[in-house]
Amino acid sequence: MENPYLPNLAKIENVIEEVPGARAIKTFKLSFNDEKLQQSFEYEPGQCAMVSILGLGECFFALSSSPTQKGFIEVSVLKLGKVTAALHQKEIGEDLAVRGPYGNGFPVEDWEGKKILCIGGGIGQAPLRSLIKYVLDNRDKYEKLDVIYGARSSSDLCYKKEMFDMEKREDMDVHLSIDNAEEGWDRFVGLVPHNLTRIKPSAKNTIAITCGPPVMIKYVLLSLKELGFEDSQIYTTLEMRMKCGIGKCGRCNIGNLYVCKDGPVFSWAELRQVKGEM
Amino acid sequence: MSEFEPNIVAFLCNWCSYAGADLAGTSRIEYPPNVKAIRVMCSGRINPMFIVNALQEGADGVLIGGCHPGDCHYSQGNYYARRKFQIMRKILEYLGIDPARVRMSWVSASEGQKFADVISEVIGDVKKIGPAKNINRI
Amino acid sequence: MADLAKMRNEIKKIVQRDDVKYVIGYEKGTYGWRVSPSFARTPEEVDKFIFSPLCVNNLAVYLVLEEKLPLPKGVEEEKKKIGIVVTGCDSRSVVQLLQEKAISRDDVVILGVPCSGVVEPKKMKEMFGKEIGTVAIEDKGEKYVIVIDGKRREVLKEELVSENCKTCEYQNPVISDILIGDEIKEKKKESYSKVRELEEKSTQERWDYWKEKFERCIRCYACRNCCPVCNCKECMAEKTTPVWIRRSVSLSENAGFHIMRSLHTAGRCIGCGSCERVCPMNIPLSKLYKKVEKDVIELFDYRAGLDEEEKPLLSVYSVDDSNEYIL
Amino acid sequence: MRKDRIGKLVQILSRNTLYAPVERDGVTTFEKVEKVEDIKFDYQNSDVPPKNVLFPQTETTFKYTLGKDQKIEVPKENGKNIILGIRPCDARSFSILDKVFEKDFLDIYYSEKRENTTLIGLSCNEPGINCFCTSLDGGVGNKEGLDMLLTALEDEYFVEVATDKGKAIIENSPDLFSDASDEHAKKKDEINKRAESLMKRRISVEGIEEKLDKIFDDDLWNEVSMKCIGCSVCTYLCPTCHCFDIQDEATLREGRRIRVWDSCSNPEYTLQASGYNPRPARINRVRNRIYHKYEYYPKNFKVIACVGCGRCIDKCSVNMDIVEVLSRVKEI
Repeated sequence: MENPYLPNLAKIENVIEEVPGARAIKTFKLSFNDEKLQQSFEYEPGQCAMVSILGLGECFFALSSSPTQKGFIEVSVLKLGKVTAALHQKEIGEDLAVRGPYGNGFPVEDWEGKKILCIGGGIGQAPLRSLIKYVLDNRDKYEKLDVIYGARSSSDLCYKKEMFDMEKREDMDVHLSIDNAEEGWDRFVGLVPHNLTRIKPSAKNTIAITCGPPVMIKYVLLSLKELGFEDSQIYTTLEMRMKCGIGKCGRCNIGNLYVCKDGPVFSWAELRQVKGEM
Repeated sequence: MSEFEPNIVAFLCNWCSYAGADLAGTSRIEYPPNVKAIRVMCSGRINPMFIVNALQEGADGVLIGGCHPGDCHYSQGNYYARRKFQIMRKILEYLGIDPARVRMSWVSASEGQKFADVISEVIGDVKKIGPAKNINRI
Repeated sequence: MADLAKMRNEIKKIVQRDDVKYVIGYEKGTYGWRVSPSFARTPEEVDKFIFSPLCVNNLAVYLVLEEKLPLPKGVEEEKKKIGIVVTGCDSRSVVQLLQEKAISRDDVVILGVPCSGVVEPKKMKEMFGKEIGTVAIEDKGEKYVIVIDGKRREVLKEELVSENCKTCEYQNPVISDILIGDEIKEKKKESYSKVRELEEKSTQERWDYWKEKFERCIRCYACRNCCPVCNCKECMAEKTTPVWIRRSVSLSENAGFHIMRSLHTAGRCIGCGSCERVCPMNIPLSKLYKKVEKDVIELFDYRAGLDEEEKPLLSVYSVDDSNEYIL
Repeated sequence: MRKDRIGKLVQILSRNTLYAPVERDGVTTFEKVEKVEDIKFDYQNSDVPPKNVLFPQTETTFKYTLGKDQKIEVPKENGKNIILGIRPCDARSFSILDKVFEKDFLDIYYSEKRENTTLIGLSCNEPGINCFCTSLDGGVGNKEGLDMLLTALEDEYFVEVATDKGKAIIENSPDLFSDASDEHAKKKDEINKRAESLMKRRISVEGIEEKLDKIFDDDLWNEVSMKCIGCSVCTYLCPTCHCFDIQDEATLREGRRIRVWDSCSNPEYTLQASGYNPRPARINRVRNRIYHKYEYYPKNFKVIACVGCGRCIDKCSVNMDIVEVLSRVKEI
């Protein structure tokens, strides 16, 4: 019988320092020590995994790599609590314990033939990165791809190099922003919702996916509504304090939905129905 | 059967008792090696939970070392420590944890010999009552 | 005991004041002998208020329980007083809170009621646990007259009254804005007989006694949450960096928790006995806290919750403190 | 079965790990027993529900060694358990818990124990004053979740077998049991009926889910949560509360990952590392407890997560009364 609580050891293959400073972000590239498991580990964009340091504790992270990339998984970690701080101390070659994948992931198949609009802020870009990579690897199945992404400052931008590379691509549009003006920044300055209203993407045949801090999501929603998006066209991926990751331990509920199992991806139409605290 | 060798954790204040322990070492005064010294800035800094945690983690005895009354580097830290210690000692005794396991001592920087004597006395007392098992973590 | 009509009148006057948010008192509970804390914002709600020996909750806890959530921009905090009904021991809790600056004197209106002892719910449950009907109780000195659904019974006070009340030295509120009812003249003396009984046993016997109790603890933290002086925003028992008490429920951690709590309430616990009363596992916590109280008196001649100007026990010292047992 | 044979039955059953109600210092809990003398049969209901047998308060999920070669090891548990004297409401709680522990991901720690445990119930002849199981599809002689049910008659126990596991017990010691007559069955029905008539508390749960759906933002929740002191008594002692926390406890060399009961009345329960708490105040937490039982759970599993054992009412020191709260919900 499979034990859903039992993690598997995975080696850190690479660590990329995305953001320095107090709210540092690092991306860990992991591969399971058990090769068979690594090959059979399948997931969808937007799904999550429980990553733990034995002796310290577990954390629930969105997988920021795309399932189209084989042989490894990636998680981006914002240094915040006890476990994430310890994770940031870990180096290449050390073992972590991973279990998953958990959650529902984005309904990428339902979205085929549609335009995709990703709106991310800060570390919220992690699950969107997975989606963007997936869409790029299946480019012919989707229409236009827009990525709106912002952070506090240019040094807080996650996946900087990747994003700058993507800006040059022809098959997608990337709109970066930072909150306050900086020398050498010639892109948009302002909050993500403002960037969104400036760009005015069309709501027609479009799915908007947003992830970021709660305040940002709140105003992005308002802007999307103004642009004519229906509730069912808007998706978000949420986070909560989590422990089990499989809908048993109870804490991550929003109403009757468990973020870890029924989410983390919800359409706004779903969320509006629910009676519960977010 | 070999004789029981107790584990003693000693929280020593930086300015007096730790220096006293140092002096005992540099003066080559012999004292039992069962002591694990932890240096703290002042005996007043010792949270009573340090002692509980030490006992939980397998210490058979705990020693708190501070400056003599009136000599505290921070002028009053050891007085506060004394109050806390007196209450703690009484509570532990009442709960059935032998008071010989938690001791306090004033050792100045010049009292290398006293430090060695205190350690010997604490260890001797703990040896008499045997290993601490009451609140050990499993 | 105070006259109920008079008491309600006084409270009504307070509730109607512009600077008072609500008054905390007691109302009849939802079944049998149970009494519930009650919050009155209007004079009509005051009519629900009761006062009887069944009113056991230490209401002072509610002064520090309300969450201070961040307010939306532009909204100012409603700075209004809270009225509270207190008996002798509860009033000492209030003094203790004032002393520690957990609340300020301007925040509260204190309605003192002299108290000749409250009924121990656990004893009540044993005796009348099967009665769901309305229970009225009256203190007649030596006896309680209990009327359940019209049926009248008399019980010796000795059999029902809370253990801590039997030796309560402060039956009259030590602080109050309005005193309702007559002061009680009779003086009782705390003898700590139960504590002494246990003290006289051997170390091993004492450990065996507490071991059995602590093993049972389920760490629901009811003892902590019902306690007015346990008002830390973040309890050390739940801190994760560092972990002082592990989350697992075992003898070691349970004992650690109770040792910690008894130390943290040393010189602050006023002996209302709430913690023991709310414990679902019947751990005799008063026996522990009374011991600490006794030690603090013996060592430092210090009594908690009597003078709001006094400095807390562990934030002062005397050069003449005992050197006993220090090498 | 004659009452005087219970000792023999206990003797036979205790070849497995036998749990039965034991009273100490006025607190009744389910504990491992070997002798019939230790068992308290005339109890109203245990103070701690027997859920801790299948879902212990602290449970090691796995152990590990730290350092260079990290190794993970799962403790094995294969013993057969028997719970004797469990009340029908508590037994019913297991059939409710089954749903959450089995849905989507099978929780092997719970389900293995569930599989290996035989539940022998004991009908309630004297319900407590706060019992309301009859309002929630339960009853003093309800067999849901049980393998076998005993009902105390005057000198005998009336034995009903509900599952194969229960049957096995009879087959293992046939000489202890004899066939019951219609007279016995009639007596048993009478006793049950009498007990149910003694139950004074009642709520009508019909339409409660829809009602709760509408009044999430009602002022009622502010009002009822004022007196909550936020302890975990109601949730820890609830037979259907299943929330837990997962923690690592380790030294530098080795450690274990445990799961331990947690409670939604605890502010840390939902506190995120960023400092944000979706349920920051008592109103949110009190409401969540009631909603989880009466709205979320029915939505997810088609059953109310409450068996009406009355423990949360009995044990609450501030008289937070779920029956009262729900009847006020109905009135709105």
